[in-house]
Amino acid sequence: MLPQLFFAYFAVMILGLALVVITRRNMVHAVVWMLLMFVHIGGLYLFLNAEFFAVIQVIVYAGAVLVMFLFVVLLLNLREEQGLPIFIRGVQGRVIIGLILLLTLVSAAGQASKGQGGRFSIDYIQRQTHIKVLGSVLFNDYVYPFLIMGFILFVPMVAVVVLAIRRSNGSS
Amino acid sequence: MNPGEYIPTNYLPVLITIIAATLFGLGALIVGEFLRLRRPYRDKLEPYESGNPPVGDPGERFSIRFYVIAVLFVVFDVEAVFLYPWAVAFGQIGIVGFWAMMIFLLLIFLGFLYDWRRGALQ
Amino acid sequence: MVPLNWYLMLSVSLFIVGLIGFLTRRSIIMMFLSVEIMLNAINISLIAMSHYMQDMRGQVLAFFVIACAAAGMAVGLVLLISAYRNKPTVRLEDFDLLKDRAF
Amino acid sequence: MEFLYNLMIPIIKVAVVFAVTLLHVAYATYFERKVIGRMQCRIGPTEVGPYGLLQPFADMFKSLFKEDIIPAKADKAVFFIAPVIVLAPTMSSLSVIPFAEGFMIADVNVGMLFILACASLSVYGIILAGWSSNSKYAFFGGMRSAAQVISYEIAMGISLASVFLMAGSVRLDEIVKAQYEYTFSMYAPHLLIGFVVFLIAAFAETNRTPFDLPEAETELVAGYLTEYSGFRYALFFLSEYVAMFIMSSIITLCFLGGWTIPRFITDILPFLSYVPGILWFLSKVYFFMFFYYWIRATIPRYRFDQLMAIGWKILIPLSLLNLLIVAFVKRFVID
Repeated sequence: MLPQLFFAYFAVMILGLALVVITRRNMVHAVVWMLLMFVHIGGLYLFLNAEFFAVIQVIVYAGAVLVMFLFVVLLLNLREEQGLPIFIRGVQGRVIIGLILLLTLVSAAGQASKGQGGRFSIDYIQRQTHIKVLGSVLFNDYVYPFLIMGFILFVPMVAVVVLAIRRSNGSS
Repeated sequence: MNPGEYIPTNYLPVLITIIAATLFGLGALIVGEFLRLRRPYRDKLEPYESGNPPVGDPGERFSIRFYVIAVLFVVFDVEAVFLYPWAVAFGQIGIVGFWAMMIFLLLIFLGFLYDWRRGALQ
Repeated sequence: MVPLNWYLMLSVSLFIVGLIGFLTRRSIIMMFLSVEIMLNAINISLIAMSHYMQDMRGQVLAFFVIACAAAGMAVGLVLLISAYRNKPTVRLEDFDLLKDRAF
Repeated sequence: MEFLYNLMIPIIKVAVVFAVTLLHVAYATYFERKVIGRMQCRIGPTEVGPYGLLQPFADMFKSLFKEDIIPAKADKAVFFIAPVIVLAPTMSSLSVIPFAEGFMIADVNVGMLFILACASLSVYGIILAGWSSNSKYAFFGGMRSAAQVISYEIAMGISLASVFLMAGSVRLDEIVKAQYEYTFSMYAPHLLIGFVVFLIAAFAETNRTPFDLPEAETELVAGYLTEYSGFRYALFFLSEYVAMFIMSSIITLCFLGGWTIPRFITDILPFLSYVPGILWFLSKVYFFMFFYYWIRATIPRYRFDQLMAIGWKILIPLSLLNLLIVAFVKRFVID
């Protein structure tokens, strides 16, 4: 009974907060609601026995990516956008397409069944601690994807300098 | 224990602490609302600008350098998040995983050096 | 007992909320935020499947999704900023330089 | 019945820890004023109560009854919650700190990372406080403080990674137990670079001198706190002191052996091992609190560009270097 109650709370909060986020006019408010949503998603990860993800959801998404959004929102000084309509023209069609897609996917998700159980049972992860299990899997079996990740993280560092800082000194 | 029935019971005290801390902050502010006096007038409510009436809109003239710092922060944060499992599982990681992390750190540091040379950190 | 399907339904619904936000908002920053919502929806389903199948592959994938999302958002926002310098707006309709105006 | 019991124990623990921490914070302000007074050849507060011991309560009641000004055109909702966003995560991170062997509110596996996550949330309070005030000084001060906090967070995180590498765990009690086995029963001599980096970054994270730009009266008035007054200001002040307490605790736990005393001392003076661990823990924490005040009385403030340069060009390369040394030594020398 208790797991269902907690799941219901998290599901209602996450979906509700997501709806609140996409309908805000003021982007700073949207970011604050998004922060609350990320914290709730982190709480949901705890129930999936993924405590390390609960933490990095807060450290990376809430603590870094969303802060970057907040910096951009404040940097661009979007006060003149305030009076304009929130949504673009012809919203109804897009919402209807989205709802049709929602029905299709929810019915598909309702029929999903889980496959074979692997060797990482809940007790095993509890005994070894989640971080250790994830670290040994990541750095023993997925070394090459991890190196590619290094190159992907190299890109924004170069891009931000090339695009944001003008070549001629003194400007910006 | 089956998936779907798992409850992280050892996080219950954390939940209680978070609720208590939030209630403490909100409660202190709300109690304060009733205790203090309130006599606002127009000049008192103006934003502080050394006594002069405020000029201009806050938020203009804001350097792009802050955004560069934010992006570097995001990249290093993700790097640190990859470092933690590597550090904790260090004893169970083979030599390939060890050198992979060295190459990863080298890549991040090269990007950082590039930014440094191009003067992004001024 | 919470079945896996519930988590998948939550993930799908969250994805659709993000999609609707992406399709309907004017401001490009809000579109980026909607993309974040969609990526989080994907992560929920990946970690839920990983938990129910007792296999770490889903979680490793979710880890990479988080890192890629961070890198991608950084690049996307810097592109937005450099576009904003040429044309001070974040509304989607105003970026129409490639549209053929003759007709 | 058992459920109620399981619920009551953490609630009582939380109440005790919060009460002790708040009392500690109240007297930390008194202690700071006394220490700095003595260092500047003054005597600090003396009027309220014997030796001025009731001064913190006088301050509290004053700020509670003081008129609280919300500037016109401020974003009222955000202005209201910004102090709570700073305070709540900071107080929440008290839940994973082991004050003595076996005494922590929550026994969780992510320990230290939970504190890092809480610390990364407090930057929102700073930015939102600056933005919602709708004032230029507050806005620029907020952005600067935010840039400062996020810069030093990286150096802090990477230097902590070397601690995790040595201990093989992120649980704070296991970190303490692991370092008890080493030569000096503490990591500070082994990880000297990481220790120094963390110490400097801790000053910047809590906005203390010499990194206290929000209080740089000469250029930005009071930074993001410019428009805050009365009890809202007191909440920011409170969370700064709680953060100081937490940072001192982390230094104590991760680098100085927490509640244990070094073995080379107990070998000479065996009776010291009967002293309860919490006393050792608190004496180490208070030593660092004193160190904070000492630095505040001694070192002048840095400029903003110097501050960013220290964070990015010195501390981050140093912390990476520390991590590399530890990793290579652990892989190729010890194993």
